[in-house]
Amino acid sequence: MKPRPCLLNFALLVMLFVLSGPSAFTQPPRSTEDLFISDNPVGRTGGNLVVSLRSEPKTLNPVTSTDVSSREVIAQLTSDMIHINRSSQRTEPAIAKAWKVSANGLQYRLELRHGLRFSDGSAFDADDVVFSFKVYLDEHVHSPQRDTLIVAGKPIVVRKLDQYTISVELSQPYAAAERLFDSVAILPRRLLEPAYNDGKLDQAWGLGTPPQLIAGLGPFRLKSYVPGQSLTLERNPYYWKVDKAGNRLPYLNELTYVFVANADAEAIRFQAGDTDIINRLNADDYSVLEKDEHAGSFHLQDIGSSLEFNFLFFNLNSSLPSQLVRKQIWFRDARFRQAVSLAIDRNAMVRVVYRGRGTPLWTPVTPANNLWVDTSIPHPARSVEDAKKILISAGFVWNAEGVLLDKSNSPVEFTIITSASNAQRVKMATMIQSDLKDLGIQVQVVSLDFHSVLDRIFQTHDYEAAVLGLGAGDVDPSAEMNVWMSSGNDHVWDLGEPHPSTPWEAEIDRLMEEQLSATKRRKRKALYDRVQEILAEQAPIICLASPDILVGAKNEIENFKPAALDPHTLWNSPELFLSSGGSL
Amino acid sequence: MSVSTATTASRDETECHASFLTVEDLTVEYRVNSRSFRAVDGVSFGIDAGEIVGLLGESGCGKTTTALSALRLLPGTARVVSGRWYFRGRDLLNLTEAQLREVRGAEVSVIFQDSSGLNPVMRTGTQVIEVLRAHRNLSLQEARGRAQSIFESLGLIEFDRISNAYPHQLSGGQRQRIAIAQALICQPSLVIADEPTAHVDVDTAAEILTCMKNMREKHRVSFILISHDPETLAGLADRIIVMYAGQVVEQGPAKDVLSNPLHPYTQALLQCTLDQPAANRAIREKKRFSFIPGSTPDPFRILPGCRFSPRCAERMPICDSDPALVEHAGRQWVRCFKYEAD
Amino acid sequence: MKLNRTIMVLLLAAGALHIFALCAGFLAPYDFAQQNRDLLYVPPSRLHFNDPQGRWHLRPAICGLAELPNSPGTYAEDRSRCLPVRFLVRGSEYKFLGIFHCSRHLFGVDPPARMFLLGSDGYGRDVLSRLLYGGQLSLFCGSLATILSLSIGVLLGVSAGYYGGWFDAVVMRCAELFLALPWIYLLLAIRAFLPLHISAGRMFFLLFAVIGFVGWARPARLIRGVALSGKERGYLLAARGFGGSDLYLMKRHLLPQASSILVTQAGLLAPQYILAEVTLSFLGLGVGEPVPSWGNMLATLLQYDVLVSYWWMWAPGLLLIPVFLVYHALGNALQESADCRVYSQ
Amino acid sequence: MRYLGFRLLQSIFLLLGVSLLSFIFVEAAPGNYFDEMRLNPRITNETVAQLRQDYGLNQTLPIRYVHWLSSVSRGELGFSFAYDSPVAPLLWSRARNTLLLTGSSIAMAWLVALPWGILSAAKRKAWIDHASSVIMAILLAAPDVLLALGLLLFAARTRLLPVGGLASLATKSGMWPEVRDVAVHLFGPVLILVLISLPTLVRHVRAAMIEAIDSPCVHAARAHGIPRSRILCRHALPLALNPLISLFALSLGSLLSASLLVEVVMSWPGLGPLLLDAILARDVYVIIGSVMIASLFLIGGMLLGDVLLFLVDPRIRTEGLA
Repeated sequence: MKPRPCLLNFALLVMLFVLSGPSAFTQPPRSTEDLFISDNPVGRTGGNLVVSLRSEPKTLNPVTSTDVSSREVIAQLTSDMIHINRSSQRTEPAIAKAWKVSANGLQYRLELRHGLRFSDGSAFDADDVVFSFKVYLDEHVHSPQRDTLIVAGKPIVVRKLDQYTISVELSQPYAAAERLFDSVAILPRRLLEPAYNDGKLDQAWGLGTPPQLIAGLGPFRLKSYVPGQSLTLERNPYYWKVDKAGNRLPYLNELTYVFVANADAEAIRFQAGDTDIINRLNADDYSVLEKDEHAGSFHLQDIGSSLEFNFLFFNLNSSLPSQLVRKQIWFRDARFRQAVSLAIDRNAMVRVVYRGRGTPLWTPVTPANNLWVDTSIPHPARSVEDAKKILISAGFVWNAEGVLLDKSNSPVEFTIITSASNAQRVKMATMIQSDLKDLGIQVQVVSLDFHSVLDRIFQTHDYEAAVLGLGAGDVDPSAEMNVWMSSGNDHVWDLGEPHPSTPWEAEIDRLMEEQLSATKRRKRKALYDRVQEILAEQAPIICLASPDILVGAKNEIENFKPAALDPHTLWNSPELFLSSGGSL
Repeated sequence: MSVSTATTASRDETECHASFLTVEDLTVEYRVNSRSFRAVDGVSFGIDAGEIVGLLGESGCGKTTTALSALRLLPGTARVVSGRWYFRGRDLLNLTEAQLREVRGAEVSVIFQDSSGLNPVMRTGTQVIEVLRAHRNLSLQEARGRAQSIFESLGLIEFDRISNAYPHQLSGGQRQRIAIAQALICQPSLVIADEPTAHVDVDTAAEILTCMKNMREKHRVSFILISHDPETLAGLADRIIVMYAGQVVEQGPAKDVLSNPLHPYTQALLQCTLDQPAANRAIREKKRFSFIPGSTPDPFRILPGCRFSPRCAERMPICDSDPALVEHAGRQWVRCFKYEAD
Repeated sequence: MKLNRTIMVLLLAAGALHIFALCAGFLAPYDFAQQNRDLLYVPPSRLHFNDPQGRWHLRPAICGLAELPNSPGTYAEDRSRCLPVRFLVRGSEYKFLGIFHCSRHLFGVDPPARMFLLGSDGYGRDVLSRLLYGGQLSLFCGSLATILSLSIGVLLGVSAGYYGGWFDAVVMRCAELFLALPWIYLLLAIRAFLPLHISAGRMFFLLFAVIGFVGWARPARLIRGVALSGKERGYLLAARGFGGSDLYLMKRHLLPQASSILVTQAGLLAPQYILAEVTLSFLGLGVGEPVPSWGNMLATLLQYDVLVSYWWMWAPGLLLIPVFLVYHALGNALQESADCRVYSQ
Repeated sequence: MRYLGFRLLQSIFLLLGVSLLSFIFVEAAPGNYFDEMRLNPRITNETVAQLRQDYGLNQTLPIRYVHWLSSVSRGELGFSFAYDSPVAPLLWSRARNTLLLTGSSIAMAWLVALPWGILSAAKRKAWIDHASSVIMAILLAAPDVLLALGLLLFAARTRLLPVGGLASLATKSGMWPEVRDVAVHLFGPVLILVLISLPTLVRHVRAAMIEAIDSPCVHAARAHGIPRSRILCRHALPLALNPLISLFALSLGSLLSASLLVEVVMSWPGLGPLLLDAILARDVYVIIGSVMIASLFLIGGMLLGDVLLFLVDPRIRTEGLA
């Protein structure tokens, strides 16, 4: 009787081994798989990472998601064909291991990796890619992604050549065509086709969906979701990257997002050690955490300027409430805008608003965009005298009390609207107000809730000036077409122009169009530099400052390489590992 | 120092044998908005066991304040400046709060005007029984029995219905009887009845007064009966003390005071009540009328001299100085210069 | 006697507060919007009564500040550059009591040096000056709004409790409606319909009207409850029997009963309303930067770094405590004195 | 019974009124959910317009209201733009947590406030009363968010309390450890909510008790030598209960708004963060749904208040029976 329990135990042990074997880290890469070999240092497997999210993800559906949190999670669950390396800002092969461009620049031939599997273990091939693009491009689905896949007014055409080859056709040459594929998640046809055929794709993969029904090619897959609290991802055992030693990535066992609705609470939880990485710290919290840095178990990093540019702009719309027409005469005068620009103390702004952790801007392209920034644009220091000279040349005068008067002798005063929820922009507006006092301009700062601001800028055009920020999603100028083209829907200062209303806007339109179809980077850079020069000269938007990207991570996290592009910290999540190897 | 305490101690003893209750030189002040006035000014009187003493006077003359000061039931703005309440040899004003609680309701109890003393959100039976249980160590059952017997003795026959009712479900007479039951259930030796018949109809009033008479006869309970109505006192009180503006102006056996009032105030008071037809006529014709010309003096502005003199028909020059309470005809005491000569 | 003196003292204290706020221009050394961008979050200036040589002076002096080279944001006193504090100095221009142009300030130092008796904020503005100016808006808006919403609440609450029936039902359902509605949206809508630039006076009026108008429901419900139970009391029935008019009965009998609730509510609402202005300014209905109010000054405390690192930024919060205490104590004292009057009858 | 039926009918009308007015308010407020997409340079105006149409934002208000009513009848409470799902399931999963938090904090707050207020009324003008009014003033002067942040800071620095959330990530299995874990997480937010509501409650309890203590019948009870504790609990407290029940009903009604902020700061997975997100993003049906839940709480509170009043105050009860 005695040995039996022992035997039973042994049998159980073996069974456990068998059961846990394939899904654990030991799964050897099969020779049939085309894997991506990471050239990062080899790490240790295991461990969980906890990261905070500012708001709860709304959906896990890559087709419909628009909000930042959802996209951040989806990025961990899915992969794209060609990826922009967040660090080098250049494209690199992802699921497409190589691609060729036809001589006329209209056809791309993408070769897919062989033998890949989705995170549920099902096989991947060209059909999934074709299905994915069919979904994204379907007009009835209304995927926000669709717009990015339209080149020169026509959607791209994706065709299957064979099981692992895809062809993509463009209607006209497009300089940034490779970059189009970034973040376009490849969907598993097997799981989503039924929903698509029923016309219910937009409701698929909600947060309530059971984890086994969600699969992707990303480094992680969904494990559990607790409404309002957290979302846990687990390692995808079929991920297509390996390290130099041949270990399958990712190293981490689990990645947990906890929802923390408030920036300060986020900082506090990081400080308390509840979370392991903090993504976008503001400068104020950075200064607080800095004091704990030496004693604490974490380190902070200021990785320099971000792509976000904050700017002041005047209402130059042609359709606007009648009471603003009088003031628009000033705003339309480039000299007025230049004077305002000259009177703004950008360096002080960086010091006050960002505690020095930011960059003053004279062009919308921030230094973070090292490929495209035009370094020749002058950075004139604040000069009230010069500003006054410009104003005098534009026919403005001052009365005895130092109030600036226009040609019809009415005092120059205007209101800057800004989003109340963004403390930094409120601060900028307040500083502008103080700066322009020196020019005799009375400025009112009105902080409204964000949607009211958007409504005034985009809908009613009932505002005089506004401080706004735009964060470029990509470094390539192609991403900014909608901002600089006079017909673009983010051409904030003058929306919905059928034709450019000024010669310089016409020139920008021409330059932007030209750079888009130019294929040589040098040529494109020259064209885009000219756009930046015109913008700096005409000052339709008066660029103010860009915050630095401030991040923090526990010391145990290795391979931590924050980047200027979104997502700053977790973009290389497959390569992150813990020096202790265990749980934090 | 030591001498004086010794003398007071000896006096205490003599007093305690001398009478059942003695009030000595009681002075109570109210303080309102930083001004103070004397609601009771140097009042002294005594009561024997089983005696019913009536306190008579218009409202605001200090009757209630005098009586309630015994149990320290005055509002926070009032302060006993001087005086003593010797009750069965103890000065009530010097008792601790705990000692006083044992006296209240058990030895000295109060029947409040109207039925405002009844809690509107408690069953009446509970309110009676809890008084008993607060002082006597009785089971609920025993206490209920006692309550039932006192209810019946007061003419509240349906004990179950009435004791389960809330005050607002009962008639004014019933409520008043319950208030009396509360006061009497512990068989106290002194009951202060503050206008017990003020808000009940004539028949009930008579019944209530009879009740009190019975109590006195059965248990030798003493009563201080406060009223503004000489008629209420007429049938019941052994002795009457007439107060005006915080002072005793006349006191003596009820029969004598009512039949032969000495003080002009007492005379006027009796005159008004006896002249009922005239009063009724005035009410019918909705005329303003006053029992006595003028009104009680402003308590903040008491002038020296006889306090009634401004309203007195028989005012004399001497009335500008303070009259003393003098004995008249060996039975009554009166505070008026008319009688000082005697 | 004691009570009345308490009321007097409290009234004096409350009055002094309001007067301080009214004379903010004179008492404050600087303009509330004046920024010193090199002097961010400077801790309160130390007043020195002895000079570097160790001699004592009656006139206090302020020492210049220098940013420490290695750690930006920290400042050290430069004892070699000391400036005496002067009284009745010329400084920025302001309108005394809102009428007279004036440029004398109670105290100050010679520019370019700065004295920050309560430190400076994130723009390098003088916290003391902002605190004084901020009181103008907060104190008056808070008390006016309290009066407004309590008046509406009393009016509707007492009459609903007194008349009962359909009137009561309508008023109370309205109150519930008011308590349940998402006001934030109406306020957003109101803001959208108003012109962008609103003069300070109109904004002030708007602020207190909005705060006061929205807040009536709570006191109304509480007061109605009291009125309802008071209605059944004997003396009220008696007074009605004597032919007292409805108005008279409500005024003389129901209102005094509700007074304790009223005073309690007033004591609670005034502080809440002072703080409510922050929410409104978020929606663009309050005063925006750079105009100070105690509400928006307190709101800066919500930034984690300010909360942790700059203790002097707690000043508005610490100031609110005695202010609220004065309000409360005044309420209590008034209530007590009302009680006294009842007894003395 | 008829009274209750009448109240229910009234409540339904009230809910209809609240929903209609909410619709109008939301409609009147500038901007809509899809505005934020316009800031994204990669999304065209046409797509935004199309989405608006798909989600029915182009329809007129009455039509949208009728649509919404029909979705209420299906138990959906409308459709969330952000979550691409019906609102009701979103709300319910979080409403439970909010109820847990607010329910326990209201219970705690009253458990503390009643004895505190009674004590301070009984010891009127004694040092204990003055001390209590100073404490209350300090609590009142401290804005709610500040209290919350302060506690968060305390938790982060001392590590005595969890810094937010409802449960630890590494949950131990088993009934008891889980309950304990939730209780530990509950402590901080409940403490803040209690501190926030305490001044109001204590002041009202004190005021009501003082009025009751000064009433003639309590005076009479003293004259009858009833022990002090019994006077306070059996005589004065029931008398004071009337306004307190109104207050209790109100505090139930304002459950949601009170906890919104604390939930956001303490990352409590309740309605607060959801609602805040929805307000900032103009996810209108989530907001209207939350308003409906808040109104339900409110109406429930009022009904409960009326029922309690009916049970507690015999004057009302017996009148009702008559």
